[in-house]
Amino acid sequence: MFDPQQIRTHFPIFSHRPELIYLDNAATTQKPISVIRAISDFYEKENTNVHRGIYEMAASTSQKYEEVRQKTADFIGAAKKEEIVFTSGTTASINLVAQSFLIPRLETGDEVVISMMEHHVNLIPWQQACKLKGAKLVVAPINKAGELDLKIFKSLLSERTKLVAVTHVSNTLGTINPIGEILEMAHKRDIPVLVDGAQSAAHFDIDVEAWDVDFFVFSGHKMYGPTGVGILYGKEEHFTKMLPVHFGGNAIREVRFEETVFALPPRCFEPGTPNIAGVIGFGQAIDFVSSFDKKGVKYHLQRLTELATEKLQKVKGVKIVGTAKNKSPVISFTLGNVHPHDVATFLGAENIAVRAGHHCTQPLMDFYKIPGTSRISFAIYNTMEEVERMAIVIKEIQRFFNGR
Amino acid sequence: MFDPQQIRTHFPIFSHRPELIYLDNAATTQKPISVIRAISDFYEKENTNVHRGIYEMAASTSQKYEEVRQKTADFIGAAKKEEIVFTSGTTASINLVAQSFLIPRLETGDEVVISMMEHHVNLIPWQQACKLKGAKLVVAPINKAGELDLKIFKSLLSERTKLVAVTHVSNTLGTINPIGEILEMAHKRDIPVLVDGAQSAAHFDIDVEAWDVDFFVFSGHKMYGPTGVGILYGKEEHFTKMLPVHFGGNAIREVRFEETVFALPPRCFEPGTPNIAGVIGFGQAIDFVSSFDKKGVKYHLQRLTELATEKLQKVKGVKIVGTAKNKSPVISFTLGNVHPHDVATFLGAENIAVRAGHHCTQPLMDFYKIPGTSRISFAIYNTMEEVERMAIVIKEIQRFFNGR
Amino acid sequence: MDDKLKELYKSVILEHDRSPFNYNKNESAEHIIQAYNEICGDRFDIFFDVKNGVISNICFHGYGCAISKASTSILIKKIKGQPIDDAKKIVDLFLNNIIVNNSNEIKDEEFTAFSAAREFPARLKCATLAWDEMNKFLTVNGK
Amino acid sequence: MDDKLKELYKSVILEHDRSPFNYNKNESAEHIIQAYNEICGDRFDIFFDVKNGVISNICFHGYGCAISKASTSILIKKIKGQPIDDAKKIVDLFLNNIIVNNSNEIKDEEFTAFSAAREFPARLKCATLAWDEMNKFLTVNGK
Ligand SMILES: Cc1ncc(COP(=O)(O)O)c(C=O)c1O
Ligand SMILES: Cc1ncc(COP(=O)(O)O)c(C=O)c1O
Repeated sequence: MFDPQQIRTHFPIFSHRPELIYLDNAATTQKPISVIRAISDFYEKENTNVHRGIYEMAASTSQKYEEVRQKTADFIGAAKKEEIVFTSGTTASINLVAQSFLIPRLETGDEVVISMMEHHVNLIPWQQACKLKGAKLVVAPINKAGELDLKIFKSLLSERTKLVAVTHVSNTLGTINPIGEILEMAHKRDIPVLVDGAQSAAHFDIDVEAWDVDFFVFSGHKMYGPTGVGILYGKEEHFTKMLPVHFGGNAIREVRFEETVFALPPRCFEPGTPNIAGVIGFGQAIDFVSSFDKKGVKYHLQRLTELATEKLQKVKGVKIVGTAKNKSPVISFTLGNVHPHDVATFLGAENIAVRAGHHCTQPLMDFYKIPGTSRISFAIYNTMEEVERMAIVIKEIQRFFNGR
Repeated sequence: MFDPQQIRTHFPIFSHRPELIYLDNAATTQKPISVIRAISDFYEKENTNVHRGIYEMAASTSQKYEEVRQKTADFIGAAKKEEIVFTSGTTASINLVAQSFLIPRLETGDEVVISMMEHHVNLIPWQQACKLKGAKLVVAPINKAGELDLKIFKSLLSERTKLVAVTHVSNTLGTINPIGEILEMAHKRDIPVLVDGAQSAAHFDIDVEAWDVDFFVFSGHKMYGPTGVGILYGKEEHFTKMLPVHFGGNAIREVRFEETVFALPPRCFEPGTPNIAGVIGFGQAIDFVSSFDKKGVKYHLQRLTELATEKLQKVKGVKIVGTAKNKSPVISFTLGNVHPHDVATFLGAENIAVRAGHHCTQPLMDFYKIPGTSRISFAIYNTMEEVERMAIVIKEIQRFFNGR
Repeated sequence: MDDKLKELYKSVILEHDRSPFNYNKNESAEHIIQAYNEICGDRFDIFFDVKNGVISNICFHGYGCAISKASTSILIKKIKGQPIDDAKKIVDLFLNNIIVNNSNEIKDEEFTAFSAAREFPARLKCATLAWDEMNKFLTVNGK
Repeated sequence: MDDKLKELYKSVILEHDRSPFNYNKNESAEHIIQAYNEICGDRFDIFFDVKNGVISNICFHGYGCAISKASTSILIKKIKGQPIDDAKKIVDLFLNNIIVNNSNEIKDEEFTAFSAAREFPARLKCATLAWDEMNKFLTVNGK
């Protein structure tokens, strides 16, 4: 059976802060001891640079680094490890696709289709690319529940569409988008699709090969791994046609002052010394996530989400923002006229960590005509008791601000 | 007194591998326990994301992150912490300057001046920028000793020169370049100068304000800090005129689908979740480096370098590549016809870690008409005994390959 | 409820949050200052005229948390009808003696209520947002 | 000296390093294969003709470490004058039975010398560099 109490023992932060109720998992998750140890062990026992190292320790570091690449490929169902590029985060992964894939292909009058619920990073790079090339950013609308309308979505695709970029799971609304259908619609028109998996990589089944997705991006730190590690999956057929946009050591085949011949992917996209310790820690995060039965995890997160939704709805003035049928464990809400920052401050004083604000989805806030929400988001170590406690404090906040 | 044995006790790797003679410090240094602990402590006790966090733990993380920015500014003598941008490494720092500063300013017929001894990363980004804009990459020559000729250097500067990019210390030859003179020559003509400090940040006195340097870049992992952390110092007057080239969360002031208003520097150059744990670890690396008297460090490194040079020169067939008068603790050499990889393999079998190859300076190897060198490079924890041992093994290798 | 929190959300702050002072728009004002916190999105516009060196017709409008709204409201109330130089002294008093120093000598509860913000570093900016912007204006426009 | 190291640098390898087999250039050869290891910069050009399905006039030139040079030299020696299919078998034997499996059945010291490379992961590519490239050629050009 899935036992969050047992799982908590893997996370040192809960022994150091027994009072902590951490509900800010969409921002970043806590780290299990195995990930933390992998990083310190690397530095304490075998720290070297990768590439070109002849002595055993260096060869072993290079090998471990490449093993994590293979592990990542396996984790998301990629056919080849050469389809995995390590970056510094989802943000860097998306910017790399924008610069190296989209911009060289984009022409005046072309279009890029995103959705209304995108995180700023899955919006601004495309917006700026369109601005640069005289192309158009097309925004697929959502309904009040926070769901895409697939009919409209389909109608926005045309021969002008050069890329579709959508999030798998919304970090603000929790909406799980129908990636399969979107991919099918886009591929019928030969439009490549980037899926932002920042919020899905930790707990969802990812199978890039089965989905036939063109690019899939995510961050280590949102799936129990270290900060400073991002992943860019790209189909081999795309990678081999893309030119690097960042340059440096180890990404080259030959360099002369007149000319450079670049290495093959993925190496050409990873110039310089990578975040070696981070990547090795990330390998442990994959092992950690893979050690659980995905069904059990899903069921647990769903129970937490259902309980929280139920409890919150009972509090006077609470309005849940994002009520899609298909939802991940993320709940945004407003509390009457109480500002989300006041809510978060009160929760914080009771050791309950939540996020407040626009969650890097400002245009989505504009759609709902609100300046922000309070957001709770769950991970595998959260418990039903934590949800109960959170709901009690929210009720207190409501009473405090509305004069009891 | 400066006591390397005492210093070694700070480095767990030497207890785990007492037999290790680590002479590959120009590739990456080992990490003191304080740096390693700072990272694991962060993950174990206070891990949160930065920015927008209301609860105390998140506010404290943001504050610590910004404190390291201040500490970095102080460390290199920057006037303001807003002149410090955290990146993923020297490589990312240089590419950012190329994309955000140089390319928008570069026109057909313009020139960028670098030197013959640059690391690939201080070459390829400029080369590709020049290619893109029809500009010219001008390479300042060196003499056989590996020193720049300042007269020629000066003659290469003109009103066409839009940037000078030189390394402070050569990672292959050990040459310390006369940064002060280069800056003076360039500034007389109002040419901005980027100095690559990857090899100097750990052990040299850096004072960007006194030097009046325009951009200064370095990596945490080469100065006893973690991988995945780089620094870009830029003058405020440049930063405020540069537009971001990577986009994402937390780097913005306002986002609408039609338009984005970016945040002020440095935030606009740090989109997305940064390498938080890495930056916090890097703060400890600064403290570590600052805890030593720089003169004592310099003297120790100089003694190691002199002894190694003397011992190596006595081995038949050894030719030292890079014999500048002003040298840092880096020694490249060839050993008769023995390939550097064979040298490194033999040394590695004796637990002596050195690097072999072109050290990401292929054009420099072409200049010397060699395909590569073996390179030893020192850090504060190296000892005279290690140098003696290294020299003995080199002699054995020489005997082995030349049939005694 | 947490004591520090009670300190922060003193009744004077809650009152100003619920019934802000001169809370309305005046697009035809001589001066409109925008106090915007890009980190959290709080935004207040402050409208006023300066007649014979005196701040008049001041009002504000916008959106923010209880702390930033109350602190803006109190700013408006305090500098209304004041000569620029006196307004600057009031702003200095607030920023230096309440926020930075927590001086014991000041008894005005509309000021002292905000000293508790120092216990909440993430909220300090809320207490000073409008004051910081007004300070810039007064510094430039004073003599 | 380390025993594993002695294994790796067997005298047969040192001999081929010092006196490589058919070591020269032939720019007018029918086929020129480049074996280049971008990780370390080792590079050998292999020159040969194919006459009636038989490899002839084979020689090589370039620069690399003792291991890669000796292994290229031995490749040249072994496939010289062989029909393409037989050459392919020899290359398979080397790559599969020496490098991957370390089969005990093979006694030819010019082959077995390289099995020690498996103890030095960073050097494995040196042992197979030229063989891998030749394998590609033979796979495409065999039937
Ligand atoms: C002189 C010099 N510049 C730049 C770099 C690149 O640094 P990084 O790989 O940390 O980006 C190095 C390190 O190899 C170097 O020695
Ligand atoms: C949906 C989504 N996309 C992208 C990102 C950006 O990830 P990172 O900050 O790790 O680059 C986030 C995280 O905030 C996210 O939730």
